[in-house]
Amino acid sequence: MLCRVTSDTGVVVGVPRETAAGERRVALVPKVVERLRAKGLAVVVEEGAGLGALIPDREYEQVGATIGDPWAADVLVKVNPPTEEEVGRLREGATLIGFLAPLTSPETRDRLRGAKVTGFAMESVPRISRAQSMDALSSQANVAGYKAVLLAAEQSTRFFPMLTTAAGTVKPATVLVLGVGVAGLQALATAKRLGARTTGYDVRPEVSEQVRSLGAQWLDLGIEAAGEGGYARELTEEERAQQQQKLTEAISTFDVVITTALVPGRPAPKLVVAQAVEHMRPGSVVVDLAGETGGNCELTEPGEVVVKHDVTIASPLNLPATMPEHASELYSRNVQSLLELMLTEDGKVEPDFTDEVLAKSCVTRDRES
Amino acid sequence: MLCRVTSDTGVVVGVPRETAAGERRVALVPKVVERLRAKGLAVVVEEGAGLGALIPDREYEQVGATIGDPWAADVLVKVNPPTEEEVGRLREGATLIGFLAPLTSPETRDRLRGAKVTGFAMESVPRISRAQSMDALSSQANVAGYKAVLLAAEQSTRFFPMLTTAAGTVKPATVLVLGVGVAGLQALATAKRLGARTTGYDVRPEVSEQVRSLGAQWLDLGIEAAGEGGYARELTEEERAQQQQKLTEAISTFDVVITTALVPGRPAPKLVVAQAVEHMRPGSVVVDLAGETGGNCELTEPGEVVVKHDVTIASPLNLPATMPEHASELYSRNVQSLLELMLTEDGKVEPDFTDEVLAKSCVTRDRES
Amino acid sequence: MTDLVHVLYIVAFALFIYGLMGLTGPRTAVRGNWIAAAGMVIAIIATLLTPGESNWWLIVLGVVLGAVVGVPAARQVKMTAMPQMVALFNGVGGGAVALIAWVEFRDSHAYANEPAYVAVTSLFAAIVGSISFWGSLVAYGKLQEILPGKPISLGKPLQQLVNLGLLVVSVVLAVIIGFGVDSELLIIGVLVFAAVLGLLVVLPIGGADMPVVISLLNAFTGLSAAATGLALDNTAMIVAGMIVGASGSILTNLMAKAMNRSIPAIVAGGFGGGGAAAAAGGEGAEDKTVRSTSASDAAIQMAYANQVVVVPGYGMAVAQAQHAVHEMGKLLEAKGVEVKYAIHPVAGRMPGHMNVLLAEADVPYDQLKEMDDINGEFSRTDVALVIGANDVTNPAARSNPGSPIHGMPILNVDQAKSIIVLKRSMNPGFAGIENELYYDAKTAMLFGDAKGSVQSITEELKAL
Amino acid sequence: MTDLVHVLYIVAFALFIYGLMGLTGPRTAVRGNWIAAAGMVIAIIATLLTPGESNWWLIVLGVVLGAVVGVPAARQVKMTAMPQMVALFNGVGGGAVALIAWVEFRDSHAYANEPAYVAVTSLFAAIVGSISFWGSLVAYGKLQEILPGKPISLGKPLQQLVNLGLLVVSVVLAVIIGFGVDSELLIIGVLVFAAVLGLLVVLPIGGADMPVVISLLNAFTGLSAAATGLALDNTAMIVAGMIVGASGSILTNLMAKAMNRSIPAIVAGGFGGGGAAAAAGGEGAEDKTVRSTSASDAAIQMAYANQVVVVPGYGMAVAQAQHAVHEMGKLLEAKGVEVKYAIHPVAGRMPGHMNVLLAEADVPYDQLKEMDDINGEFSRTDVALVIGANDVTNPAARSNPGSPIHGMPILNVDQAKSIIVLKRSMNPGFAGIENELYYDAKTAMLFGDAKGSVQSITEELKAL
Amino acid sequence: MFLANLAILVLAGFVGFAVISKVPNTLHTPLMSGTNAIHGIVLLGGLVVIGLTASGVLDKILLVIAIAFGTINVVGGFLVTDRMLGMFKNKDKKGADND
Amino acid sequence: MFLANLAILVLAGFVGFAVISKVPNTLHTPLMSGTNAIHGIVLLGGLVVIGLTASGVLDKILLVIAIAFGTINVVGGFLVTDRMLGMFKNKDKKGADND
Ligand SMILES: NC(=O)c1ccc[n+]([C@@H]2O[C@H](COP(=O)([O-])OP(=O)(O)OC[C@H]3O[C@@H](n4cnc5c(N)ncnc54)[C@H](OP(=O)(O)O)[C@@H]3O)[C@@H](O)[C@H]2O)c1
Ligand SMILES: NC(=O)c1ccc[n+]([C@@H]2O[C@H](COP(=O)([O-])OP(=O)(O)OC[C@H]3O[C@@H](n4cnc5c(N)ncnc54)[C@H](OP(=O)(O)O)[C@@H]3O)[C@@H](O)[C@H]2O)c1
Ligand SMILES: NC(=O)c1ccc[n+]([C@@H]2O[C@H](COP(=O)([O-])OP(=O)(O)OC[C@H]3O[C@@H](n4cnc5c(N)ncnc54)[C@H](O)[C@@H]3O)[C@@H](O)[C@H]2O)c1
Ligand SMILES: NC(=O)c1ccc[n+]([C@@H]2O[C@H](COP(=O)([O-])OP(=O)(O)OC[C@H]3O[C@@H](n4cnc5c(N)ncnc54)[C@H](O)[C@@H]3O)[C@@H](O)[C@H]2O)c1
Repeated sequence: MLCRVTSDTGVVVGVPRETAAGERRVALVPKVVERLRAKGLAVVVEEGAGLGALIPDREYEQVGATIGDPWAADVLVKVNPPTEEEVGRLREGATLIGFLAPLTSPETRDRLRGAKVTGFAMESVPRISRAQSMDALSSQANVAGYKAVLLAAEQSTRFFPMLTTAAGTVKPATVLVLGVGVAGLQALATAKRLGARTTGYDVRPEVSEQVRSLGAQWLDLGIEAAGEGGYARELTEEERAQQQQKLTEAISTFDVVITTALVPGRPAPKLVVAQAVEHMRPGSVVVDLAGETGGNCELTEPGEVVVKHDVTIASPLNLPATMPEHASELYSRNVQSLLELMLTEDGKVEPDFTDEVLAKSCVTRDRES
Repeated sequence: MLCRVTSDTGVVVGVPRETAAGERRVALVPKVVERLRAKGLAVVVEEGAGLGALIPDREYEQVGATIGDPWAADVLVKVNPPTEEEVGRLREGATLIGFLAPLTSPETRDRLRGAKVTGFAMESVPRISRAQSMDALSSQANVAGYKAVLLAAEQSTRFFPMLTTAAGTVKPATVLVLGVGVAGLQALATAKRLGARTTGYDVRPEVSEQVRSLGAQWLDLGIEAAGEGGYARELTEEERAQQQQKLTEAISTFDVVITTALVPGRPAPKLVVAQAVEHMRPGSVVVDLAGETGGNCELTEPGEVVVKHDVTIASPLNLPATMPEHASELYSRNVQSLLELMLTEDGKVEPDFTDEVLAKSCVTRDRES
Repeated sequence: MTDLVHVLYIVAFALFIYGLMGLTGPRTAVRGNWIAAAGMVIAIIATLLTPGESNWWLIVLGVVLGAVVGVPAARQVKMTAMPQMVALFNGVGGGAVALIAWVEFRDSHAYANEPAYVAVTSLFAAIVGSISFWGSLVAYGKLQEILPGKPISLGKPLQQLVNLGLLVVSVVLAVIIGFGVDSELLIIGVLVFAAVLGLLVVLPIGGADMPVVISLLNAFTGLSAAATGLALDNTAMIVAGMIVGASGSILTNLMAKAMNRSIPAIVAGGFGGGGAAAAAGGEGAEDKTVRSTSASDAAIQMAYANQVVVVPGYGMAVAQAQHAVHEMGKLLEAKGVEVKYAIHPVAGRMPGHMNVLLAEADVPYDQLKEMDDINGEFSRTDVALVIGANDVTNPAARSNPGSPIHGMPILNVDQAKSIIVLKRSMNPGFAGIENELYYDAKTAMLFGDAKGSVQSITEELKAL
Repeated sequence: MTDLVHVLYIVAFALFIYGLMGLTGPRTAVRGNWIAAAGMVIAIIATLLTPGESNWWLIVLGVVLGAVVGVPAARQVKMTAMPQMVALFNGVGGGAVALIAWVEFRDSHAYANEPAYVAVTSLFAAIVGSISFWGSLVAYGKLQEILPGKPISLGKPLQQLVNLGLLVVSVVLAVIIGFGVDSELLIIGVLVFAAVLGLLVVLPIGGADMPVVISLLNAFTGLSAAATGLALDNTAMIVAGMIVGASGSILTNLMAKAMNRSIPAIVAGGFGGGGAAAAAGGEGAEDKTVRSTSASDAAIQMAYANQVVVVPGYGMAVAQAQHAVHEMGKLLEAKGVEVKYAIHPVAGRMPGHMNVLLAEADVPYDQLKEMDDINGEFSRTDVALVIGANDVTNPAARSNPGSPIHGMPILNVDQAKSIIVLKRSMNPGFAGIENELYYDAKTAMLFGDAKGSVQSITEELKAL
Repeated sequence: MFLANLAILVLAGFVGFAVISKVPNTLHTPLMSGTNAIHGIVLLGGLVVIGLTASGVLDKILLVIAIAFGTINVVGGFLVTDRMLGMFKNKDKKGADND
Repeated sequence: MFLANLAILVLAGFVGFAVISKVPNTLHTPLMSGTNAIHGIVLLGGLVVIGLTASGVLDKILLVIAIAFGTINVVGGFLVTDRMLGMFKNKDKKGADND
């Protein structure tokens, strides 16, 4: 069955099976394949590409995709950055869409440039209202925020909700979310749903209203650091020291701390120092979503669940992959929107680089010098 | 440090470290120890007894317990039934309080009788309003119901709540709870909190109002089987067939099925047959809380998480142990209430067996013939 | 009457109306009252300016007498005795009308040279004024506890027959006068029969219904004043009297509605007796009567309380009333009432049942009180609002060793100053046993689905 | 006037008042109107019964003429042309008053043998009637687009000086008449100067303010009718005229307030011009005026709608209004209105923000509609209620390629038949851009915190 | 007489004031139209004057016009108001079963 | 005269009706007390009759009593109402910040 597929009508889109460890997502789900087919695109899906998300191959076939070798396609859509070997399998002049980690792993970009592949990085889609449907960072962060709370509740030795029972009253857990971007907001919302008392903290001042709009409290430490494009900037040395000290005091009163603070292209700020963990009640939980860039907690061991000072510290690396079906679904819709932006009326892939969204998200161009 | 401790003032209560696999609970938490101390009892806690629940020994010492050998105490409080070896370590004439599995493992009772130990089984406390504070089945089932939902959400490849996002709308998960006792009610409540659409089913007709009182729907299959003491009776062969068939139809429309159906002293009723699992959408989840007595689902492998027909089937065996701090806290309050019922004014343990609660929960008496 | 007097009268009644408009809102009420009083001063001055006015000393005598009695009475009366004071003041107003009518009869020699309408209005004033006077006196006596608070009645059908008879006799006597028979006995007869009627109508009415009755008599006095105004061709009296008559009637209706009474039922007598006795007596659970109440009454009780403790139970869950309950709670807090929620450990049907619901409705965590924390507070709680809870409030658990729930710790709701229970019927709860609490004299039942009841209370609260 | 006529007049005005009370509530309005009409019939019959009434043929002629013109006009006018019709009817009423005053002047030979008040009231009627007549005609002309809708003015200070001058001249002429000078030229002068005043006052007023002006002229006509009634000693006219005068003044005030205008500013002219064009024209967001509304109005609009679509946004979250919104929704449904919630994919500040809140408030899942499902429905939606949403409703995303949000799919709220927007101010949302929707002629803004606004609407709905 | 009328005038003013204290916006226009119809009462003025005092031809012409004007005001006013209120007619049923 | 007075009576009735259309329960008692004070207007009747027509001794006695009664009604009524309304004087503040 592994054979090259071309479409008489035009562009072929390839969907490989993700090879990164622990990855269960797939770049296109059958629903989206169906829509692309309706636009006249051919779709080739690697055998077992959907298995991690419990999507059997037959579902792809039912919507008109071919099971075969995706690497020869005109447009390859992926979730994770391609390995060196995978880049080698790409056709020259092909287009690659996926998370390409342009800021943290420049070598991927260099390899793609070498292979003469046009690469669009999902993380570089600008955070503007119009581009929200292509914003995979948001859609995946949303999954991560939700899952982080489930993980915290799972790890906690305590209940989240308040329960008045015949065997005594259980106080509601207090949850602190540090860094309230998309993931942080969803974490606050989910923790509140589960009955916890929630508090949010961020350095961008406009976030306080958003935190309150979810029924959470705002932890005000008096440090403001709004950066560009809706992101935060890195703190100065002095600000950092001040922040750590004030946070250490605050953290000791919480049962659960969920950290999501990121600064684009920089190591994650250290918000929870070792001493803060020490002061927490035994049995408390820290979930650190910033593990990939070093973690927001000093004691974090990225990818591990460790117990230190009787506090459980979990740093899951790829939470969206733990909810593969919906994470893939949302991701493929993002990809679909971006792909549709590149399509011409007659179904060719010809990105208009005067469009801010395409210009910003494109990291390599095959016709580049 | 391991030495026998007696109390000048009276009774000594011993708290051993639980030895069952995966058990993280402890029979008394420091808060309750403090209260027992205030009543003039001495408490001996085995070294590391609280470690599973992330309760360090120093916390016990702070409230006046001695770290030492609990097995020589007058009253031994445990969570799980004692092993043969443990029964051997008990003092003759001692009192043992804990889950003793009187209906499912009669050999424990025989051993206790042999050792001339008075045993009180927590599962035999009658389900009457007055005894609710000693009702450990309820308090632990409550934990199990809550945790079952977290587990289901964790295992699900999908979101529980509805989310309308730029990348598409996610429908709320539909959750069906089969067998709505204490655990089932808490499962319904927790799933609803997480945003799922919930439905409950039971054979006791009075449950329908309770299900609705949690904002859930009632699945009416027209089979009634109320038994004694608020429990259900076993179904007849014919009823069972009818139930399975109707349930198979209903189940296919749900994303998550949580089963908690038990009949005291009987194997768990099989509610979810293999065919029902097959008809579920790929990626769906079954959480079977009846694993200990064989499971409510035909494909359950007790204690395991398996994927069959692209459906994840989880059958955790001891969910309360996964939330050890609060589960222990609630359990120790139950134990405390029962213990206090046995105490005389001057602090001796002299159970009044005319009291319905003590009479029913006592499984062996040292003075028995 | 000169033009000046006339114009002053117009000014006076304009002030009455303006003042009355003010009296309908709490913010403007105080000022409104004084504006109306200013109108009254102008009206009196205008009258004294009437050309030909004489007998100044007698006028001074009367006014001084009235002031000497009225001012200290109004100043010193205790707040709790206000209602009977109003009854008394209303009564003397009616008395004045009756006396004036009597004098007019004498002066005009049975309306010999007057147009028909003077006779009609004047005799109407005599009858109504006399009823008001004596009826108000009885109301005063009952509220002041000079007369027994309990209904005094001849038995319903007989009573009504007698009343009707008295009314007919006095009207007939008046008609005879109208036909020109000039005998002082006749007018005295009119006054006396009306007086007896006033006495007999009010005597059978229980203390709880008194405010409605006073308001009704008030409206009557207003009408009699208007009638006197017609007889004397006095615009100020016509307008003032009529305004009081009309607004008084509506007010009576509103009051009756707020108390869940119908005016005919009250006047027919004996109805309000039970409630009155229970409210006054204070014990008497022995004969096991249950007092039921209305949403508006519950609303008022809570709005003017210092602390309200809400006791939710399984019924709140069944009714899914949690959102409504929280809305009500917020409203009470906005009115300055302290609101707490007492969560019994086994309320509902699963551990934490109430927590789930109240959290869903976003009730603040600090307001949820555990049993041990709240039980000490019931004795200083003005209103305990029990919403679909039953077993967890049953005092038998404390006091009746034979009860199946004896020994179970309960919420000491029965120690609150007053208790309002929301449930659908007198059916028992989970444990299947009766709840003595419902027969407590301090307890009022508001029957109906908990959600509906709470919503009605909320609406009433908003209207306050 | 006989007693019968007098009594009938009393009945007539009682019916007017009763009818008018009915007109203040949607449920009783239709009946109220016909009750008032019945009063009018009685008043007319009573007048014809006046002894000595003659000239029957002329009366018939006048009435037939009036009916022939009035009935078809009222029957056939388009719904959209109603306001100018009312202006016209009001105008002819004023005209009638002016003409009667003129005839009275002639008949009485400049009030030779009449008491002073007859002269004063009659001349007052002449001036006010003439102003009303000509002012109303201009209002009619503008609304009917016979005259240009835009303000026609001499420039503010000059205009006001001229108007004042005209008023002074006509009053001075009237005073001269009052001093007994009997010259027909004088009364004609009074009428003409008042007429010019009426023209000049209304000409500079823009179309959007017209309803307020018509209401003001309506109140004037009422006063002039009352004055005529005083002059002719006709109770029915006094009462009816005065009621219209008083209620009309308040109504004018209420209308001005609802449109965010002050009456002096309107009469001073030129102010409302911009809005007029916008409202009348239908496009013209160029000059950008905003219409604000009240909770009661929003409530009525929704209560009588078939379908209401609620569009929540970040503002609902900030206000934590979700529970209030659901309560309102349930109330509307209870009134038979179909209620849907349109959830835009990026409403709020996180994916699923609205879902979290509405789920918390227990809004049924079926009522939550995705953008693609609901967008087709807006065109058959009577009211789109936008609660703190902004960017996600901005039509610029569809129509303005230069907009930073161009190309973003939005909720097509602007296709609804009418739109009510709840927000605190005219501040922009997340994207920081203006929203044309707010300047749409179909859009009304209800300013204030979303929770408070929704709660007020809910209360108004309950009162309906 | 005048003073009694003055009293009536003042009272009528209060009635107008008290009745229209708080009216929903939607009813402003019909209410305006309804009050407009009521001041069609000026028709009575025309009837009285033409019936009792009018003499000259000009007087009569003026009065016929006045009566015509008054009639237009009355009949047009009530009819237009009724049409405006049409929106409340059928919807009433819908609301009825909820109170 | 009587008919003018009748007109006045009817109008006054409407005023009373329109003013007290919807009053909060809490104000029922003070409002009752306030209207009670207003019908103290009967004092005027006493004044008029004693000043203009009264003749005999019994008449005078009766009228002095009537005037005294009327005065009690007036002054007592207004004073008691004012005291009752005392509760709104301070409570207003509490409520004020919530509307
Ligand atoms: N919490 C637990 O874990 C648990 C578990 C199992 C059993 N229980 C038992 O359940 C009981 C709980 O006590 P409780 O006071 O909460 O409840 P309860 O004693 O069962 O009483 C509930 C009351 O609510 C009323 N009600 C039901 N539906 C209503 C509605 N729609 N609107 C208004 N009222 C309604 C019922 O009276 P009407 O029918 O007259 O309306 C009933 O009397 C205890 O006996 C406890 O032992 C508790
Ligand atoms: N959903 C997401 O994932 C996400 C994430 C990030 C950004 N965004 C962006 O956020 C925007 C969402 O659109 P939206 O329409 O929901 O919100 P929006 O455009 O931000 O507008 C919200 C409006 O609510 C009003 N408001 C705020 N507080 C209020 C209160 N207490 N009461 C009443 N009104 C209040 C504000 O006006 P006043 O100040 O005048 O009251 C404001 O105009 C989009 O531009 C979207 O791109 C969305
Ligand atoms: N306009 C749109 O359509 C759109 C779409 C999605 C997101 N956004 C915006 O983009 C922004 C970034 O969202 P994100 O989730 O990708 O952010 P992120 O993942 O980059 O960072 C997470 C959060 O950490 C915070 N943070 C960084 N340093 C910190 C420190 N030292 N201490 C505390 N907090 C710190 C940031 O402020 C941010 O809120 C948000 O404001 C979001 O609203 C906009
Ligand atoms: N009065 C009290 O104080 C008190 C306290 C706790 C529990 N209870 C009552 O005890 C009862 C039992 O609770 P539990 O949680 O221990 O029950 P359980 O764990 O024994 O069983 C769980 C549920 O499974 C159901 N079930 C059994 N067979 C079934 C079948 N074939 N199909 C479907 N459902 C089936 C049972 O009806 C029960 O609801 C409940 O009614 C509870 O209300 C009472």
